[in-house]
Amino acid sequence: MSTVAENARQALPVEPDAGNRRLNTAKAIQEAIGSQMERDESVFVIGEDVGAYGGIFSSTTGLLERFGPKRVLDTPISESAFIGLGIGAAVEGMRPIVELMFVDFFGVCMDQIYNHMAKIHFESGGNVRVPMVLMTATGGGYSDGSQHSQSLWGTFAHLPGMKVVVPSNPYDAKGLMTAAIQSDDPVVYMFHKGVMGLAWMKKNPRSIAAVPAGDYVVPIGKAKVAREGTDVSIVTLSLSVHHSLDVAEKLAGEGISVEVLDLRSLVPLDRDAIVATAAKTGRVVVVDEDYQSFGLSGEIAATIAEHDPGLLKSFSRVCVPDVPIPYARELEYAVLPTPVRIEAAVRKAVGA
Amino acid sequence: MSTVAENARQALPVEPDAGNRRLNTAKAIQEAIGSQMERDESVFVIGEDVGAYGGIFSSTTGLLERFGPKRVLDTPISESAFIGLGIGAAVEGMRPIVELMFVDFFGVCMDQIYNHMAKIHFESGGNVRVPMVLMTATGGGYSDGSQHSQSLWGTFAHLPGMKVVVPSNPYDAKGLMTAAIQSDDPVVYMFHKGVMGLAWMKKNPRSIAAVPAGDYVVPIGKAKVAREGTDVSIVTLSLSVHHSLDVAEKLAGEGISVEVLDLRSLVPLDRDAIVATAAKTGRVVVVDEDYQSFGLSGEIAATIAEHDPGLLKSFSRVCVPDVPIPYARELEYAVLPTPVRIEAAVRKAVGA
Amino acid sequence: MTLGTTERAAELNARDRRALLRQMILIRTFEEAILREYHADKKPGFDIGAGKIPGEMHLSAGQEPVAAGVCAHLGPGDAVTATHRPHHLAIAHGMKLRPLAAEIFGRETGLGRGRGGHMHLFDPETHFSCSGIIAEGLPPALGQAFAFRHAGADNIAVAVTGEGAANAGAFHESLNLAALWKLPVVVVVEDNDWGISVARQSSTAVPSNAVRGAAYGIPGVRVEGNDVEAVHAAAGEAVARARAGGGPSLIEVHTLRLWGHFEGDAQGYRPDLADVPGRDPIPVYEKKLLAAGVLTESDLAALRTEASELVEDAVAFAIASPAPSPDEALKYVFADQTEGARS
Amino acid sequence: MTLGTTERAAELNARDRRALLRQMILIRTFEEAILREYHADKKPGFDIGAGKIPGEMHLSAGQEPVAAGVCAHLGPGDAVTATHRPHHLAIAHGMKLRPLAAEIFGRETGLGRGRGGHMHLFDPETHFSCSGIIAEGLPPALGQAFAFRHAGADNIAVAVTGEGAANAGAFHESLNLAALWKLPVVVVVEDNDWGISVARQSSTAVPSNAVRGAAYGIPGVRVEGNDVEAVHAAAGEAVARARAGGGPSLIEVHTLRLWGHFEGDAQGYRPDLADVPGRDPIPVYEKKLLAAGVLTESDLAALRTEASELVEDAVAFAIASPAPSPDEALKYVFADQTEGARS
Ligand SMILES: Cc1ncc(C[n+]2csc(CCOP(=O)(O)OP(=O)(O)O)c2C)c(N)n1
Ligand SMILES: Cc1ncc(C[n+]2csc(CCOP(=O)(O)OP(=O)(O)O)c2C)c(N)n1
Ligand SMILES: [Mg+2]
Ligand SMILES: [Mg+2]
Repeated sequence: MSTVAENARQALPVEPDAGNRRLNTAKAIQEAIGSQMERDESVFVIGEDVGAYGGIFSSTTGLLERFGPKRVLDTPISESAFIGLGIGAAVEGMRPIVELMFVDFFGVCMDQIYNHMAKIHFESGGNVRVPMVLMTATGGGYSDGSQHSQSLWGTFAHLPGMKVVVPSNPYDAKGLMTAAIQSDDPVVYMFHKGVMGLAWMKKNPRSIAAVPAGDYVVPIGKAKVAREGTDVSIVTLSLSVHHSLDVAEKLAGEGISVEVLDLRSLVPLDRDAIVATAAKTGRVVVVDEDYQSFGLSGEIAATIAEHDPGLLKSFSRVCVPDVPIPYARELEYAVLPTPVRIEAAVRKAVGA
Repeated sequence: MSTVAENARQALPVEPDAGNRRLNTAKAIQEAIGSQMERDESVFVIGEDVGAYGGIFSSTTGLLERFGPKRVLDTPISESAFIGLGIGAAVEGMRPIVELMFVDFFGVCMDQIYNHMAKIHFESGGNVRVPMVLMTATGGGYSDGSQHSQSLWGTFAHLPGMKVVVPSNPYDAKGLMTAAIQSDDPVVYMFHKGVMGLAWMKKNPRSIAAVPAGDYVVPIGKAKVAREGTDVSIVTLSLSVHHSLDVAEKLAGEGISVEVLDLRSLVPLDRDAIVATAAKTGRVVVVDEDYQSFGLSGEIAATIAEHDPGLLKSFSRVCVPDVPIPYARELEYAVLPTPVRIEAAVRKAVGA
Repeated sequence: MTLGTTERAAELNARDRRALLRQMILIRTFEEAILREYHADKKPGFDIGAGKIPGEMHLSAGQEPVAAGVCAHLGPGDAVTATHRPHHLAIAHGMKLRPLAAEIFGRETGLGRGRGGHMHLFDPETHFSCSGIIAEGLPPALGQAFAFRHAGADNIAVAVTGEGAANAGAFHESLNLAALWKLPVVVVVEDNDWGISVARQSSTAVPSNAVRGAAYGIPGVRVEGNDVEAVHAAAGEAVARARAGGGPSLIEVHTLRLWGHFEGDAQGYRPDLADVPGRDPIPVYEKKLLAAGVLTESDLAALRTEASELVEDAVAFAIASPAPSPDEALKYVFADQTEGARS
Repeated sequence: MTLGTTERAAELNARDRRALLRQMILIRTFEEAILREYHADKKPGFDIGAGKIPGEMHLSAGQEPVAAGVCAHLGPGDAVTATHRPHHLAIAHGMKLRPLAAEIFGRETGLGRGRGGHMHLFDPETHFSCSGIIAEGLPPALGQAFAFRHAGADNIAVAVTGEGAANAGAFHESLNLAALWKLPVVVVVEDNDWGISVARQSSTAVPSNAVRGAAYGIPGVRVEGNDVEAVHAAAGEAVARARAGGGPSLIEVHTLRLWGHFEGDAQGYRPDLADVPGRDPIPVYEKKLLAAGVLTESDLAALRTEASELVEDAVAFAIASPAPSPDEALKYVFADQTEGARS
């Protein structure tokens, strides 16, 4: 059952030209939220340190000043209570944006997320909608240890009823946040700390980029070919997109043509785009900062195998090898999907 | 990196002949726990209704009477607190068996499970062990609705640091429970309600079967070929093993030879066995009562593709199609991996 | 059902008292009908998944005083959030019996088109919801209250939970947040002495959850005796306080689980089993109103007949309704009807 | 460190008081050294992941009175569980400074061979542990207490957490279960007025967590003034009660976060910032002991010198220690060394 036809039925929103104005991802997110809060009185923001602090990773900077303490509220450290509060408000027609400070904390509040936020629409036979955004920070690379460095998008994507989006750059971050707020479904919005462009964290050069000033939507469920190539496909998302682009750039000099697919959404997953790139190159490397087994990387393999098990000449994975994220830098960078590991996998895939 | 060599290093425990004594799975579990409690004073059991009630699904029947209220304790409905209590006791050298009544409740206590139980050994650089068993009921098929019918083993298997076992029959249930209690690692022990052989629930005929009276271990991490075949492989686990065997039996009459692989453990996953059956038949149908995407079924595909992307002529999945488990029987049985769906998938795989 | 302006038990007039009894009788009649239908086709040898009504069934017989006494103060604009044991509250809050029954029977005409079932009743008309996960219904109730206040309405949210649930983390988090933000919420704990087989004293370190109000700086009261009028009085104060912007309250009612935890529960663990029928609150209240001259025997008969007609109509409606179509099993995952992660 | 038999502040003798001060100075000296090393190579432009000590760094300066006052009653057979801000408690509980420092520096000689880091310190010798997840350190502490009692020992478990954490579900569940099972546990809440940028009054519906003891039928006290001797007195009673089988207690100490929530926190949200240095508890206690004649200036200098030597030895040890080998990144997932799910 292809989604192409399905999606063709809806007119896809047009993504505007980016223009010249440059923002980091954090500002792009703030801008999307701010603009939607101006348009729609029912949008509000809650979470730990989202007010005066502006979000530990600056996702909400300036919103308290603009919209006041009735619409931007710091919460106690009570994730079940305040995520649930978001759910109840959404049920009554509001559009909450709730920040879970680190995705690693999902374990204290997952019941609200997966058994309530994600299921009420279904359980009610479609009579009750839960239009909310659960925004959360992911990823490692700065020695924050095993409880503050995880990606975990595979965990959310496995459980039905919530959309899951994972932007890699400022442009998509704004457009996906706008789409998430306007969606009538619960959307889990996962930003990697390393793509936010924070002053106090090593950033990739593309964490500051051109972003249109006006409102626009990046459609949920659409991947994007971040770089065209013909020899091998890297299927990836989030910060790993940039490592992959860097590797592609480097290998282009050696005549290895690497296609990079930025998934952007996990749910819905753009299976057509995955199959298309696999069909094009026949060699797939999945690069994923989440744990390797029982997650995204496997789903890519299954998607291709279901479509046509003869499509692939090579399949490999560069993920976190089923180990908690270690603290020591030497160990952490041994398990993260670094450019070094990605390059090695790509070379192996093309037999170079 | 093959595990065959790895495992060959350890002498594998010998699984004894089953003999003639017949037990249902629930009794097999009780027997394993009781026997280990007799051998080892540090083993104790806690959870909701594990005492006088004997476990909602009879996993602990009779233990309170045998071992008294100091070793078999009913808990308040405070899963984080009592699972954490198990962790702390394990850290101090005890061997707790903690029951989470339904796996569906993981959302209220997952932090203890995945950020503590599963990570302390690693975070401590191997200095602290957490030898505990987290036992929980899974699965649907009796209209218990979206919050009491899930399988969710993919969720646990995705997160590193805990072993995950999923027995399908009384013999394995006893041997895996014994192995789990004796393991120095945390083991999540997931029994499907439908394999327990409960008087008040429709049971599959193999939920009562021969079980040796003495202690024995079924090794964690070893799959089992439940039925040999040559045309197509069903890779499956838990209750679905029985549906698959039934389908295999039926199709054998038509000359379709179906191999059924019972995974028994998800972590560690017996990748050699998966590759072996895929290599043998070239046609794989994964049957999994967990949600389809981003879980076990994908991991099977990736395992095979990594090994040799040319191995397969066909790959398909019979899982819960990313929808909350519906209440109404007509709907629930439309999304469960029923024999009807399995048979259709197998026929399609062999082009029959 | 909204009673008159009287808030205190002492002032309840005859009409109000009859309304309370009527509500309790309606609930009991409903639960008895579900009991009958549930067991009707599960014989011989109880099979939980078999029959017209499959699955776990948690009935509320004995706990009618809570539902009747609390919901008497509410209108359909107020929210009620219940648990795995929700029927009494759904009915008392005014949910239509037909879609309620149809959902319990898993029919397409049910509140959730048969997707939810008896632990997952969502009624936008009465802002009713419930959850099968212990204490996890409370947090969403806070959000409903938040939305009501945001809209400038004086509606409130009532969250009901068992005494077992009062030891779950979400209970604590919700009470603290409700108190901190002074949300218009009333939390009602139904203490029926048991959480499945675990007696209250084996789950709860204190004899009364009322004392837990102090942990949040909010009023906490315990109503003894499973007395609908006492519940009504306590709830009246709490509801009025919440509506007036005075913030949340905690009410614990000592009530009674007249039947098993779920159907099929033989209750072997329950030492008080022999006494239980004698503590049924409905005959007690009937006698009281008869004695007080508020009600005649024929009034009572009329109430029963009316309840029976309403309930049997709903059950017949449910039974006559179509089952959901398996072809639509993947519908309603998302509002925009994309089909789950597979799309 | 175990003081003599005196339990009450009034009875603290000179030696005990000097020991308390010594402990506080040792902790502060350690935190200052980590502060120095942490920032040493993160310039120009603070980069959290750079330098010899990368990652988040939560230092405990200002909270020494809690650690010193509580741990004075404990021996190495007792368990202490701390949070993301654990150094003061680790040191006061007697953890060796070298493996502690080495873990903070992420070295192979660290407590966790560099796998854990500063929020994940596990020391079997002193039964010390911590967790970076708010309030989730409490439940395992209950299990340690359970195991001690099972073994017939009179050891206890002390679980320490912030005032922000007292609003998390695990706090409530743990206190109820500890009280219900009368576990030998002391729960200590460090109220430093802030949970990151959120002031206590914006997180907690009551001014004192001491009142929350009543919700579990256990004693609850609040110690004001960040006074080590008052902490010592309150902890003495609670520890003695736990050891004697009297069950858990709750102690809240009003303490001080002298520095930012983590290093790099500019604390723009903090109105009391100017006052903070003046509230440092260590000079206050030094002056008190000097004035009381318990200590001379030269004793004080000696304490500082000794602390400095111990700390610099540990830091030098850490810096000289090897980093873990990337080849061993997959080790220690499982006790039997199978390599994760991939094996
Ligand atoms: C988080 C969670 N844990 C356990 C259960 C299983 N369970 C269902 S009802 C119940 C007992 C509830 O007791 P109580 O809150 O007193 O409500 P009652 O059934 O007495 O109305 C339990 C343990 C659950 N549904 N959710
Ligand atoms: C469950 C969870 N939620 C949020 C956080 C992020 N976080 C880390 S420290 C902190 C504030 C803690 O405040 P408090 O308990 O008062 O301790 P303090 O930092 O003041 O010592 C927060 C919100 C976390 N680690 N875990
Ligand atoms: Mg109860
Ligand atoms: Mg604090």
